[in-house]
Order: sequence, then structure tokens, then C-alpha cells
Amino acid sequence: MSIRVQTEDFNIGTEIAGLTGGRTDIGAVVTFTGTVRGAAGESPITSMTLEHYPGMTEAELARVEAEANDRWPLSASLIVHRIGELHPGNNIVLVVTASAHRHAAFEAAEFLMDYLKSRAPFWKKEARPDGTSEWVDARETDTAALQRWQKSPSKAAE
Amino acid sequence: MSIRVQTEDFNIGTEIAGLTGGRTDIGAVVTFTGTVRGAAGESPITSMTLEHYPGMTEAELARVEAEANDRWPLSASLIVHRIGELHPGNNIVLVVTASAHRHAAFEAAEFLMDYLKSRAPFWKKEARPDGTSEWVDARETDTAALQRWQKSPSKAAE
Amino acid sequence: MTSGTKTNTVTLRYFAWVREKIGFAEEEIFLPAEVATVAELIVWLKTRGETYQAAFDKPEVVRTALDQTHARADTPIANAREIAFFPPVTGG
Amino acid sequence: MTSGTKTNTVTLRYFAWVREKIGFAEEEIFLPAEVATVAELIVWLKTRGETYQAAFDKPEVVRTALDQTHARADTPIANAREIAFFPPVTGG
Repeated sequence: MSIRVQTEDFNIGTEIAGLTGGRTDIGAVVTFTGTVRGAAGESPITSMTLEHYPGMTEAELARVEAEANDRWPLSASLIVHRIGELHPGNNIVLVVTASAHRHAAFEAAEFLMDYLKSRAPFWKKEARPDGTSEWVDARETDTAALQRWQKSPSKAAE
Repeated sequence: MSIRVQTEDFNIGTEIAGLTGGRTDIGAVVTFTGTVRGAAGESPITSMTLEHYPGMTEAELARVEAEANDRWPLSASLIVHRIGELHPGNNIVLVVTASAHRHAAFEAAEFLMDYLKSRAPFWKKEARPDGTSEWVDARETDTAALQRWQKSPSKAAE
Repeated sequence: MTSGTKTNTVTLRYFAWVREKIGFAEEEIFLPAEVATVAELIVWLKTRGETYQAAFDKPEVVRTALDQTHARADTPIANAREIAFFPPVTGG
Repeated sequence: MTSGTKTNTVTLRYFAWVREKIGFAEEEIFLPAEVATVAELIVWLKTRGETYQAAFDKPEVVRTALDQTHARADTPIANAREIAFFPPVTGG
């Protein structure tokens, strides 16, 4: 159970090794990596700046991670989120979940991302080639994605 | 879209870089890594040997990957499965999916694993500390896991 | 200080476009006694000038946290020390 | 060769515990004319000795592939060149 907010990049292999190295109780590791796309819809972007709310970010991520650990039997989990100026192709966020079985690892990773996207206080501003920049609008679909977790802890059991 | 069956280990960071390096159309990368656990239920295991059906394995994995690409808008995907003798903590299988959006990447990775586990011709034999060894039984839950994909291509749309 | 006369000092924090419209990231205010909820605080802030009116033009879009925990328009401010206003989050 | 007299040579392949019970991984057989489906092939194989009887003791547990494609008990063998028998798969 670990959370980091940082400007520097992360290495997925290193992060997995740090969580699972030397352990033989883990059967399944799921990672999610979010990256900066070179265009928002039709408009190309040159960079993306991530602002956050220091203190609350860590508190929200810890709450979200604790909730995932209540719902699924996780052996380990990790959330790393970058802040500052990023460019197309750069990593933004990493979620890693490890469990004895694959469905728990998959579902917990998806849950962490859905909650993180709707509750963790990060904001993205996109810069365009013409020098303008604009705050990214929240997507309705991210709120909708949360709602499926309110019925049942396991999609596999549906 | 890529498939490999090999005795040697894989490096997740290298595999992701190979799929996504230099691209800016990808927003989400999901990886699943299956690893050898040190015990099957209560019984400790010392090693696991993976046998497969050369030719059919590659054909089945290619069919499964093509099916995932029909169902979700994937930017890239990869399946690597190891064969031969493995030990607790070792990697067995890697699935990587990349897409513009996270739900497609998550669902396709879960789909690939569910199908791989029920259709790809691999068999595991576990060796015990007392020198005996036994073929692993197929799990009913893996067949059940397949059935949820037969209703709808998208859980997020349910 | 007797109960009923609230003269708490609270820190207000603004993020993303809320911060840009207000013009700064943080300020300390004395919370007037008649301001009991988040919604009432927003109404009061809008009396303070054009920048506040611009930031809270559509108050239903602005999110609030009390002491770094998500709150709603009808959440009582109670003894919160830090109140933050920001757009819907877009991380991940 | 006239149609109706099937004397195809097919390769049989065995995997995992099916292979261990049969005692070898592969053999070539002449497919008798009366064997039309996977289920009929299993019945015929069981007449060939104890090792085959042991391997196909519970034929419903054994999976089959015709030319490297999953098949069922009632699948016609038709002109398959390679028929494989194996336990339910356990990879991943």
C-alpha cells in the first residue's frame, strides 16, 4: 500500500519489482499506465501541465487505496501520479495491484483508476501549438464509471 | 498485435516500450502478469513445468488477440507466455493492451486472460517437496469467467 | 469566544481556473457568523467583487473541500480551518 | 481412392496426462471407414488396449483438436490430418 506524487517519471518494471520482489504469494499483477496523448479530440497539444492540491491529494489517494484493500484481497498496491509539465507520450499515472488471483487484481486496478479520476484533486491544463492553453473539462463518463462500483464489489460474481 | 511463446523471462518495461515507444495516440496501457505461486492451496510447490501444443498455441493466441481487436479499439497488444520449468515467484504470462481510453485497455486485457486460460493449449504440472508431481486441474471458475464476455462487448456500457 | 459568535479565521484555497479567476491561490478570511454552509460561503464571497463573481458564476460547477475532504453545497462549515474551491478534477 | 472408402492416414497427438497414460506423444494411424466423429474415434481407440482405456476412461474430460482447432465429441473428423487429445487447458 503506497502512494507517491512526483514530478519525475516512473519505471514500471522497477515499481513492480519493488512490490513483488522475493514474494511467492502473488499470482497476478495488473498495472495501469496513463499517458499524455498528442491530441485532445481534433486539436493537437504541445504540453500538459498538472496542478494538484498538496495534502488533500495524498489523503484522497490513501482513502481510495484503503477502500480497494477493503473490497479485494490485495497482496500489494501502488499509486504514482506525476505533476508539473508533461509532453505527448509521457507517463502521467501508474496504478499497480497484486493479488493471489487475477480478477481481484484487475477489478481493484480499474476501481482505483475510476475513483482517482473522480476524486483525487488533480487538474490538467493543455497547451496548444498556437500558444493558447485551456483547462481540461471533466468527463461525464468518468462519473458514470464510478457508479458501477456502488452495486457490488465483484463484477465476476454478477 | 504480437504473440510469443518462449522459455526465457520477459521484462515488462521493455515490452511496453516496444509497443508504445514514439507513439502519442495511446492514452492507456494495461499489463497483466501471471506468476508462479509458492503453494497450491495448502501444498507448497517446488517447481512448475509448462507443456504446450506448438502450432496450436500460436494459432489460438492469434485468434484470441484478433477477437479482442474486433471488440475494442486497441492501439497495440501483446501476449507472451513462457514454457518449460519455472519456480515460485517466476513470471508465467504477460498480456499488454494499449488504447486511447482506459476502459478498452482494461476490458481487453481481462478478456485476453479469460480466453487464454480457457482456450490456449498449455498445461501445468506442479512438483512437490516430496518429489511427487501432479497435473493442475482446470478450474470451473475460469470457464465461468468466459461467459460474461458472451453478452456484451463492454461492461462499462451495462 | 462564546458559542453563537463565530469569528473563526479560515484559509481559503483556490485551484486551477478558480484560482486564475480569483487572481491568487490562497487568502485568510474572518468567516462571518451568518455563513453556516458551503453554499452560504459562496454567496458571501460573490459580494466581495467581480473576480469572485466570475469564479463562482456557476457555483454548481465548483467543487469544495473542507479540511481536505470533499464537501457539498449543504455541508456545514462548522470548525473547518481550510476551505478549498476548485473545478471538477481531471487527473489520471 | 473413391469417396465412401476412407483410408486416411492421420497423426494422433497426446498432451499432458493423456500423453503420460498413452505412453507416447504421437502416432500415425489409418482411420477406419466407420469412424466419422471424435466420439467414435475415442470408442475405437479404447479397443486398442489398456493404456488407451486408461487415457479415455472419462472421455468427457478429454478435449480434442482437429488440425489445431478446438473440436467437440460430435465434430465430424472429415479430412483432418492431425487430431490431438489433451486435458482441459491450465495455462495463464
